[in-house]
Amino acid sequence: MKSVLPDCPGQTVGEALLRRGVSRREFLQHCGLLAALLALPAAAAEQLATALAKARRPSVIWLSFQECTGCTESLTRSASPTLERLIFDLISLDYHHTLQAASGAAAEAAREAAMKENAGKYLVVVDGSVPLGNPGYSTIAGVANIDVLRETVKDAAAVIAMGTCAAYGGLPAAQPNPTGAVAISELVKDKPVVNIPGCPPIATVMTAVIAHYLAFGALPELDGLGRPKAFYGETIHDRCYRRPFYDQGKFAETFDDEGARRGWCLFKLGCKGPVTYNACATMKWNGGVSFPIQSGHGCIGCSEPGFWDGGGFYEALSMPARPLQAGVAAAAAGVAAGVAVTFFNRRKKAAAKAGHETTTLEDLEQ
Amino acid sequence: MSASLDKGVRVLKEMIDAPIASYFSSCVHCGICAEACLFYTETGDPKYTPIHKLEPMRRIYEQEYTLLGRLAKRVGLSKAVTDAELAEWQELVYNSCTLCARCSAVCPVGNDIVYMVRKMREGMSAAGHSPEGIKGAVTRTINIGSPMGVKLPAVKAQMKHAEADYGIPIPLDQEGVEYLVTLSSMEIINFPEYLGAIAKIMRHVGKTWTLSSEAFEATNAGMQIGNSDLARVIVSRVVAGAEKLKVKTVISPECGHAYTALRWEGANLIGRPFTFKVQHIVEVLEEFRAAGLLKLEGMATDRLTFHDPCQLARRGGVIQPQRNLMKMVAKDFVEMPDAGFMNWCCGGGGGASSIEEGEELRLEAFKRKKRQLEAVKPDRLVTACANCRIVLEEGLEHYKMNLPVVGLTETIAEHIPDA
Amino acid sequence: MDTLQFLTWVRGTGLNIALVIFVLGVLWRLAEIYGLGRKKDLSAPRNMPGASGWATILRRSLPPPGMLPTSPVSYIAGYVFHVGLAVVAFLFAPHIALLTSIVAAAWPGLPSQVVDFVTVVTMAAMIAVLIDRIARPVKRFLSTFGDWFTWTLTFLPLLTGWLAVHHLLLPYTLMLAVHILSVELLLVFLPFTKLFHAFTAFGSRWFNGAMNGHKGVPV
Amino acid sequence: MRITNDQEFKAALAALDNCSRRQATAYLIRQALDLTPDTRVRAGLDLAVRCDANEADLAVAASGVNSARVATYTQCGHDANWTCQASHFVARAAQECVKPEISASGAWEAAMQARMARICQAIAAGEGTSNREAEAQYRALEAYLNSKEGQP
Repeated sequence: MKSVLPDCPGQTVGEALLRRGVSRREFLQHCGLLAALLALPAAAAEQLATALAKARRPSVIWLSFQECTGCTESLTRSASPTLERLIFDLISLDYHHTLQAASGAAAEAAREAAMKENAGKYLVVVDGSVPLGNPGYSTIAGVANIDVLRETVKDAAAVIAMGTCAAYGGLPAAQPNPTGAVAISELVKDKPVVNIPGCPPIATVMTAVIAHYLAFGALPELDGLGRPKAFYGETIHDRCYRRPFYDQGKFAETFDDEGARRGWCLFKLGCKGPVTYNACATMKWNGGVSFPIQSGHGCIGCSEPGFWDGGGFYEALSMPARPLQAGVAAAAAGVAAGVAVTFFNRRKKAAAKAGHETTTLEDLEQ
Repeated sequence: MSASLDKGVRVLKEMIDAPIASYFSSCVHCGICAEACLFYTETGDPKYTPIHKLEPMRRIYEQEYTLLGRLAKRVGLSKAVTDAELAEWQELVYNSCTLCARCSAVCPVGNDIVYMVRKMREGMSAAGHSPEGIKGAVTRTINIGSPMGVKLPAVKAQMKHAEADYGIPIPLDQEGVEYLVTLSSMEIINFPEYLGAIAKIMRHVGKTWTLSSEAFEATNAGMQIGNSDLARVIVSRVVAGAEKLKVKTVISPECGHAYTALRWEGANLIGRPFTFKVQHIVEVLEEFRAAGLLKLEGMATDRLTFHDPCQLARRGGVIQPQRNLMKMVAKDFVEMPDAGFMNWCCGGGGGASSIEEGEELRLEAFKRKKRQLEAVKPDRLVTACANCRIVLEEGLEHYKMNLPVVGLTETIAEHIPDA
Repeated sequence: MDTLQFLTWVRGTGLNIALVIFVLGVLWRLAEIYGLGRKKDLSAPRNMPGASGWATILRRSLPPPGMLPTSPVSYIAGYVFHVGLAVVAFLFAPHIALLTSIVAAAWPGLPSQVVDFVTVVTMAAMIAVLIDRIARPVKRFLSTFGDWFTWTLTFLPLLTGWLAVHHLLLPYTLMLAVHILSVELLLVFLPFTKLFHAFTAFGSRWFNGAMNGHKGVPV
Repeated sequence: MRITNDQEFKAALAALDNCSRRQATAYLIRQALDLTPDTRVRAGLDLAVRCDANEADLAVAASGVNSARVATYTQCGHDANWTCQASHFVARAAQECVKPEISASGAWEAAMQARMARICQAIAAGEGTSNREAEAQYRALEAYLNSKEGQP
């Protein structure tokens, strides 16, 4: 495996962890968990720990474009010091305009400095989509998002598109997409881009991707939509604890009926679990406490491309969008056409009858 | 397009109605009708599949009365029906169809295929594509009064003969009697004993009856060839005769298609309901039996079976009466497999027996009847249709089966005590 | 167009188009057929119990005496796939949910495993009738492009639905979209192919039953 | 003995034993042999007049006569040829004579079929319906009975 580790001076991850009082035993446990999440073989945990301990803290530049900061919230609002929190602390977050203390020219100077020092080695994390309609729709320090992106990505090692907006355009790109928002992957073609969709995405996924990158010097295996397969390989529906109810045909019909209280399948209430590829059902949220379906609401499919335009959140997947209106119109037109065709056919038949020449014996011999 | 083809196509357009449109739209090409058709089952040739016999008519339906058919015709995807095609279909529509209606009885989507064949024949005959044999029968019926060229003197001779045979006078042209007895030419020519049997039975039950010098012939070759204009001329003679003599009931003879022509098509051909009742002789005998008027003596001890004429049973609704009558005279009455509603045709109905070139096929198809008979091994075969009777006899002779065939009416008459 | 957009299209615009063509086509075809009318029968009717159009609609659902052994595949596989199609189409919970939204009536479904089993059996029966169509001289003789085409139209929704449920061949989202699209194709072509027998078979049976019932023959 | 009507004719036939009745009937039918060219019918009647005819011979003859009978049916819808039809009725009459047992009614039946054959000839010729065959049959039966009386 070709190493793309940043060869910068400074602490290794292992040293940083020790200094923060994380024991080697705890660290190994975390690595085992990470390996499991990344669907690596058991032996890889040890390898991961060794590699990770030696890895140098990478410089990370976090760019926020058309976004709501929900992705950052997702990362920072962990209730207890979780692994992702620890790892997050252990990267060198050199630029993040929500979290960093510096502001104004100083902030931009920090970004430029990090890029210069770690040219070719730093990671760029992006949340939010980029507007192509008018550069003025979204700017940072007077510079259009697209320009900031191009400049920052130029010397980066890889780009992580955090959240559905960065990965697929998300809410800003929903119809009619007034700002002309596009996904990062449409703008960055010469660097590896990892999509971690979700609104917000699961924080652990990002830390796992970074850990993988640090330990093995390469990005984890991605699917056709640029998502790490280890987390986006199966649908919510496949892993949902309510799946047996679906198989038995037991559905909640409303949010307060007996079925809802008994925790039956939410398919009929619009759950998009069957078409949503994400790890919510297994990893859950808030330290594994719960996830939307467990709390009684169907999945809205937030990590799928175009989810916002994918039909009502409360319409079952098998539901047509607006069949009745069209059906009634067609029925009316059909009745009218039917009357017309009946008239036409009958006239034709009557004409044949009127033209009837009585058959005589001679006619038989024709 | 020749004038005759044009005429035929126009007639077919006139014939196509809601049932036919529904039938063509319902066919799923399952081929089950073939399994019901003795011309297919005995030859194994798929061209005898009943629904296939209607292919030209189906195309005309689609091209004239459906949206997609009209479009397909316009862009040349659907070819117009040609004279050559109708000529090719003549064999399928006439020689290999006896209008037995087994196909109509089995079609899973409910298509009344025989109804369509009957209508198809309207177009075929108008286009000049009908067999010489039936054409001759129609011509003779229109010109002479009988498909077999029987004239009144021949009938009178037979009457006289029967009077001598049975010693019972046979009334002619008597007004106001209850029954007008009609005959088929077949009975006048081949089975004069029918007339004597009727005379014997009528005297036994004490009913008044008559023959008519104008309406002695009940058959209707016009219906067999499938031409309503000609069939109307023929059936009108019976109607006129019956109304002139003011009879209550016209008795259709032991003939299958004559019953269909009088009982079911007649009123529709002349365009008004009849003022008299039409009954097949078997129905009349059943009424006599049910009323206790038939006091028969002796029972046949040999093994008898009954061949149901298609037009009487499956197409006429007379199924149980003949069985009740058989049980009056037969100690050992056995039913052939599929007897009654699903009985197999003798192979010569619907005008097929008058098509000379169809004889080979007819004898091939007779194998079905042969198997049916071999399954029960009767000593005598009873039926109630003169045409069935001859076709059966010819088939039996061809396959060297020694089995006498008799009519039901004369069998009943034989058991009537001499007065 | 990504798969969710595709799915959205087939569920929305696509379904609307298909339904409009279906409803329009069915009404048009029904008018085209039954608008032709028929003549009144002037002959005196013979009344016989069980001889009527309605009786024939029911009676023709069973093979007439002696017919089952003549075409066992047509009959047995025919029953299996017709009943199977009805079960899969109308008793699978997601389908019920869809229909409920259209006809505003709900009914209980069958467990997914049962529907899954029925689907497999139905597909097997359809393959059996296809083989029968190829192997039997009469069926092969009668078969036109329409017969192969409509078989495919009917088989695809079963196959794609089953593959989607089992996450085979294509990602679920795409397969679900393909499944819905296949049903839409079925709807679009139904009024204009022999599949229209789903509607006219009842009319045909009624006509046959009524016309023969007039003669006192319970066909 | 003199026969003047059908009652006497029937009674005379009924009075005979099986062999004589067969013989007598065959003689009666032979009166109409001019109406058929069919050798099978002729052969059947030739056998029937012999009292020593055994059942096997009769069965062979019956098969031939039956073929002749069926072959001369006028088929439905075909133009009637009354001359051919006459031969049909002769065959039908002959059929009664080659049965193993001939009943009185069977003999009467055969005689009637032969008369029918003569009627067909009359129809074909466009003559009236007067039936000469009955008288001919009375004379033939008288002759047969007289010849029998002459024998010991």
